[in-house]
Amino acid sequence: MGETLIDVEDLKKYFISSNFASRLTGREEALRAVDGVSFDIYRGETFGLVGETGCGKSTLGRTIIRLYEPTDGKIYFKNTEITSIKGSSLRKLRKDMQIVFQDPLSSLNPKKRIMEILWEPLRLHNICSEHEKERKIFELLELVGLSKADRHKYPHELSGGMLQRVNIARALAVDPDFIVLDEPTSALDVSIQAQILNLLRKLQNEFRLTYLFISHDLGIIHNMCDRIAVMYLGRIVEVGDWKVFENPMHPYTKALLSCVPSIRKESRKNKILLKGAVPSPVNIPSGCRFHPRCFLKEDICSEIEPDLKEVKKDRYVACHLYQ
Amino acid sequence: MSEKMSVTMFKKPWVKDISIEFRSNIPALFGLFLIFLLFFSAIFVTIDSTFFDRKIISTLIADPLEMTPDTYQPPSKDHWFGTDEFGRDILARVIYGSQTAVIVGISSVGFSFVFGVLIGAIAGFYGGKVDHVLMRMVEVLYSIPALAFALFIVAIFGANIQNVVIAVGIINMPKFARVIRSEVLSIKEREFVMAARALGLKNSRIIMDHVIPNAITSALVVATLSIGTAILDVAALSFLGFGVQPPTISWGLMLSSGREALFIDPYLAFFPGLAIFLTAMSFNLVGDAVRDAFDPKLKTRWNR
Amino acid sequence: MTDPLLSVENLRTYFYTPYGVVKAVNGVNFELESGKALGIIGESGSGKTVTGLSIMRLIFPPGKILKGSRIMFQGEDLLLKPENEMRSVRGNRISMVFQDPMTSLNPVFTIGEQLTRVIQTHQDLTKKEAIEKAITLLKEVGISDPEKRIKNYPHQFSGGMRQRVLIAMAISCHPNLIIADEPTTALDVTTQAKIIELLKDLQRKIGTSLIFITHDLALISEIVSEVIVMYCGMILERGEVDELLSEPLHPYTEGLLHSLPDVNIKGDLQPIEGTIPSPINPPSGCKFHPRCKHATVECREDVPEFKKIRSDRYVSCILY
Amino acid sequence: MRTEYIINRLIQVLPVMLGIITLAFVMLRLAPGDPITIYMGVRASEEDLQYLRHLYGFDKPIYLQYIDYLKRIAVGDFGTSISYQKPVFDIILKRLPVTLSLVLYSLGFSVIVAIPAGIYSALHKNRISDHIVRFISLIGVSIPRFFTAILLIYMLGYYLEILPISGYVPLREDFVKGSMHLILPAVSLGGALMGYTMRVMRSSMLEVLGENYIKAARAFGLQEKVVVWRYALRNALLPVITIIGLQFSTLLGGSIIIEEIFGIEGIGRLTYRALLARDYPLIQGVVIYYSFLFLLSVIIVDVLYAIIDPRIKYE
Repeated sequence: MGETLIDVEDLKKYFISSNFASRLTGREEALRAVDGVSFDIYRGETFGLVGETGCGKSTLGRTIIRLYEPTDGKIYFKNTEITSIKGSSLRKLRKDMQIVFQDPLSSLNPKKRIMEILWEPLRLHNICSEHEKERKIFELLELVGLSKADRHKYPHELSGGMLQRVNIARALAVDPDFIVLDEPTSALDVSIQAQILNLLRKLQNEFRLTYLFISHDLGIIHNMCDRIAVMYLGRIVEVGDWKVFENPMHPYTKALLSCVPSIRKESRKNKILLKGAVPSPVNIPSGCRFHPRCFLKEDICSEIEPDLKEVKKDRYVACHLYQ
Repeated sequence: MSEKMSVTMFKKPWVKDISIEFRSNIPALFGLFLIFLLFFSAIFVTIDSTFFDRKIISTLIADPLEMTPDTYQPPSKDHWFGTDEFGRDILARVIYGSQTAVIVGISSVGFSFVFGVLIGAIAGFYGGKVDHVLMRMVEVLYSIPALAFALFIVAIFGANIQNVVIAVGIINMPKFARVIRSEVLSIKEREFVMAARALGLKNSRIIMDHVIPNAITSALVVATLSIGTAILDVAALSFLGFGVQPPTISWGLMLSSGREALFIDPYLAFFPGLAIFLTAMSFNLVGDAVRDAFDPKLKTRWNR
Repeated sequence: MTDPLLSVENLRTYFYTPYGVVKAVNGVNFELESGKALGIIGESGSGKTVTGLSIMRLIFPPGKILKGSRIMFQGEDLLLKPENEMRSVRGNRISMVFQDPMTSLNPVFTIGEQLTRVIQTHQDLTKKEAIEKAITLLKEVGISDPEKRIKNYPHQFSGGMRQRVLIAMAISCHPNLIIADEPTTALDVTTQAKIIELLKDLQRKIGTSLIFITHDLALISEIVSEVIVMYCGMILERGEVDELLSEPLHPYTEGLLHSLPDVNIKGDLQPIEGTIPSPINPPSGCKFHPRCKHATVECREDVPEFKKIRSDRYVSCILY
Repeated sequence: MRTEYIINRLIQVLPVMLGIITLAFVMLRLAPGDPITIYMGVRASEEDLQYLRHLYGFDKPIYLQYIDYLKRIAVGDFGTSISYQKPVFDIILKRLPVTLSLVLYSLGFSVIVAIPAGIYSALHKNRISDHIVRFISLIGVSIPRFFTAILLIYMLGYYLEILPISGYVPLREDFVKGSMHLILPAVSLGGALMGYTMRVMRSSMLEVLGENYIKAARAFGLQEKVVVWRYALRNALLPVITIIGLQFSTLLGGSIIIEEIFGIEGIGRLTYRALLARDYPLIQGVVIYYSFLFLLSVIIVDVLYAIIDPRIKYE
C-alpha cells in the first residue's frame, strides 16, 4: 500500500453536557461520540466510514480535521502531529484538509453570492490576486460542472445538486490533499446523487485527492471506496477492503450488510435482524459494546471489550470470535 | 424559465420575500402609509420651524400667556381637533408631537439594537461562561417590570430626553439580546459556519461575515416591532410626568393633561391617545409583515 | 375481472401557491386489487406523497383535488363522500403510515392513550377492551412488555419502535388498504429491515392491500409485486416489479437504475443528466424530455400516451 | 424527577433575584442627591441630617452598606420608609392584596378572552372572524394602557355611568362591589396581555395544526374536535404559558400607571410615590417585591410546563 497520509491513534471525542445544576450536583454526563478509534488513511485512496445514525462517524470526520477539539488520542497528518496545534499553524493546515457536508443548502451562507463564497478561501489563503479572481473562479466553476452565469446567483436560487457542486468547488479552491466527505449525497435524489459521485471520482483522479467518505449507505460506500471501516457506537468494529462486503467478519457488519435491500432478486440474502435498538452513547454497555444485540454472543463479550486486531492480511476485526 | 426571471427581477432574496409579502398584505401597506405620514409630519415640523420661521404651524399655536378665550374648544372648522386648556390647537400639537415620538422612539430602539445585538451575538457565539454571565444579566433586566425599571432610571437620574431614551432603550434591550442569541446559536450550528472554520477563518471574521449578517434580519424584525412598544413606553413615562418635560410637546404629556379635563373636553385626551395608538399599530403591522416575509417556517418547499 | 379495491382515475391535485400553481399530481390513473401490494416510486417533487394524501383526502388549502378526478374505493367515489363519512374511512378502511415516526406521534400523550383513542374512534369498545386490544396490537407489531409500554410517552421510544406503534395504529381496525409513505426513510438500514419484515408479515396475515411509496428502488423490490414510476406528477411506467427493474422500458426508469450505486456495481455510474425541473414551471410535453437521451421535437410538444405494451406493462413514451 | 426539575430551575433563578436586589442597591447609590436632604428639605440643620444619615446607615462605606442591606433582606427586615415612617415590609404587605387582586383580575380577563379567541381565529384562518380577532389583538398590543383607561372611564364610567371610575373596595368586604371597581382597571391593564396571548395562541395553534402528528391523527380518522381540543390544544398551550409568564411582569409594571389613574392604593401607586419622594428603603422594598413575584411566576410557569409536557422531566 501507499504512503500513510493520516494516522489516527486511539482518538476520543466526548461531549460533556453540563449546566449550573449538574455542576452543583456533580453529575455531568459524557456523551462518548468517538471512543478510542485508530486507523490509517493512505494517500490517494478513498477511505469509507460507514455506520448508522449516532455511531459517531460524522464526529470522527470533523475531529480529524480539527473542527472539534479531540478529547484524547493523537492525529498525525503527513507524519506531523496535529492533535493540538493552534493559531496560524492550524490555519495553514486548513489549506490541506477540507470538508463537504451533507446539507448542500445550509453549507452555504444564504446572504452571499456564489462568487463571494468561492472568493473567500482564495482571498484568505492568498491563492490568487484580485485581478486573477474572475479567471480562477471560472476555472473552479467549470471544474465542478457549473456555468459562469451561476456565479451571480444566491444559494437559494440553485438546486440541491448544483449547490453541492458549489460546496465541492469551495473545498477545492484551496487545493487540498485531503477532503472529508460527510454524507455528501444523502440529501440528494438518486439521479443527482450519481452525478455528484461521478464528479467526486473524476476530481480525485485529476488532483490525486484523498477522501474520507462518510456515509450510512453501503451501496455508495461499496461503489466509491477502496477500504472501509465499520463503526458502531463510537468504535470501529471492522476495517478492510472491498472483501468486507463479500465476506463480512464482525457480527455487526454481517447484520448490516444482510439488511441492505437489493434490486437483484438473486442477491437478496436472508436478513439478520438485530434485537433492540442502538444504546445511547451516554450509557455504553460493558464489554463489547455490541454484545446486547449480538446473535453470536458469548460470556466473555459482556466483560471484556475486544481490540481491533488484524485477523488476516489487511483485515482488522474487533470481536472475540477472532481473537 | 422562472428561475431566470426571478434572478433578474429579484437580485436579493429578502427583497423578493418582502415584496411578495407586502403585495398581498393590505393592512401592512396601510401601516406603511401611516409611518410615512408620521415621518413626513416629523420632518415637516423641522422644516417648518427652520425655514418658515414658525409661520405655518405656529399660527395654530396660541401663546399661552395671551390666554385666548378659545380654551377647551371641541373640534371645529378652525380647530379640527379642538383646543386645549390654553386655547392651543390640538392638531398642531399632535403634529409637533410626532417629532418627539419619532426621535425618542427610533433612538431608543437604536440603543437597544446596538447593545442587544452585540450582547446576544457574543453570548451566543462564545457560549459557556460568557454566555452564562451575559444572559443572567439580561435576565435581571427582563425580570423587573419594564415600566418600573424605566421609572427608576428616570426618577433617579433625572427626567430629560436622553435619560428617557436610555431608560426605554435598556428595557427593550433584552428582547434583542435573546432573539439574536438564539438565532446565533442556531446559525453557529449550521454547516456554513463550520465550513468557514474549516477554511481557516478567524472567529471575529466568522462573526462579522457569516453570523451577524444572517442574524440581523430577525433583529430588524424585532426592531420594527419594538418601535411601537418604545413609543408606548415613552408615552407612559411622559404620562406619569417622568418623561420629556414641557415645553417639548409630547403625546404622553398631552394625554396626561387631557386626562385632568376629561369630563370637560374629552377631545383633549382623545387625539393624542389616538396618535400614539395609530403609530404603535403601524409599526406592529409592518413588523408583523416583515417577520412573516422572513419566517422560514412559512415558506414552502416550492419557494426555490 | 372483478372490480378492483381501489381505482384512481385522472387524479389531479394542484397547489395554488403565491409563487404559482404547482401541479403536484397531474392526471394519475391506476388500480389496485384486493390483497395486492403496489409500489409508487419517484424522486422529490414527483407527486408520490400527494397521491397518497389525495387518496386519504388529506389535502388542505392551498392544495385542491380538481374536479373530474375520481377515487373509487370499494365501489364508491371517495371524493364525493361528505367529510364525516370520509372520516370513518380514514384509519378504519384506509390507514396511512407516515415518513417520520419521530414527529408523527403526539408528544404529550402516552402511547396507550393515542392507540386506544384510534381504536375507540372506529370500534364500539369500552375503555378496558380498547386497552386490551392496544396491548395485543403492540405485541403483534413486536413491542416487548406492552403492558408497561402503553404508559410511556413517545419520547421514551426509539425511531423504529415509534414506527411500530404507528403501524399498530394503522392496523388496529384491519383496514382494507394501508398507504405507507416512505415509512423507513428516517430509519437506519437494520431498523428498516425489521420494519419491512413486519409490514410484509402483517400484510400476509390480515390480507390487506398496500400502497408503498418510496424513492428507494432496491427497497421497493422487496415488498411489492407491482410498481408505478412517477415523475413531475405523472406516471411514466408501470409493471411487475422484478420485470420493471430488470428491463426498464422508460428512459427515466432506466436512468434511475443506472444511477443506483448498488452493492454489486463498482466504478462509474451512468446518471441522468440535468436537474429535476421546477414544480412551478414544468417542461412542456413529456416531462422528462429535457433530460432524455432519446428526446425528439415530438417529445417537447405532446404528452405521450400511457400505453399498454403487454399484459400488466404500461409505459408513457413515444419509443413504444 | 419533576420536583428535581423545578428545584433546578429555582437554583437558576436565585442568582437573578440576587442580581435584581443588587441592581436596586447600585442604582440608588449611583443616584445624584441624598435622600435625607430631599426628605428633610433645606431647612433641616446639619446635625439633624448627620443623625438621620447615621440612623439610616448612609454614612458607612458602600460595601458595608451593601452587606448590611443583604443581611437585613435575608432576615426579612426591609428597613423603615422615610416618607411613611413605617416598616417597609408592613406597608407592602398591607397593599399586596390590592395589587394582587387587580393583577389577577386582569390576568384572568385576558386569558379567558384571549385563549378561546386565539383558537377560534386559528381554526377559521383567513375568514372574516379571524380578521376580526386579529384586529382586536392588534388593538390590544398597540393601544397604550392609560389611553384605554381614559376611554373606558369616559364612556362606561362617565357617559353611561355603568361602572365606578375610581377607588377600591376590598374583595373580602364586598365581593360584588369590589369586583365592579376592578373591572375597568383590570380591562385597561390586561388589554395588551390579551392581545399578545391571542396572537401567540393563534400562531401556536396554527403551527401545531401543521405538525405531523396532527396530520397522522386526521389520517387515523379521529374526530375533528378531538384533534383540535385534545391533540392540538395541549401542545399549543406551551408557548402561550411562556408568554403569559413573561408578560406577568409587564402587568406589574402597568399597575403603576393604572393604579394611579383609578386611584387604587396598591403597590403600583406606592412605587410611584416612593420614586417621587426618593424614599430609598421603600424603593428597595418594592424592588424586592417585584423580584419575589418574578420568582413566583417562574415557579408557576415551570409547574404548568411540567404538568403539560411529559418530556420536561428528562431534560
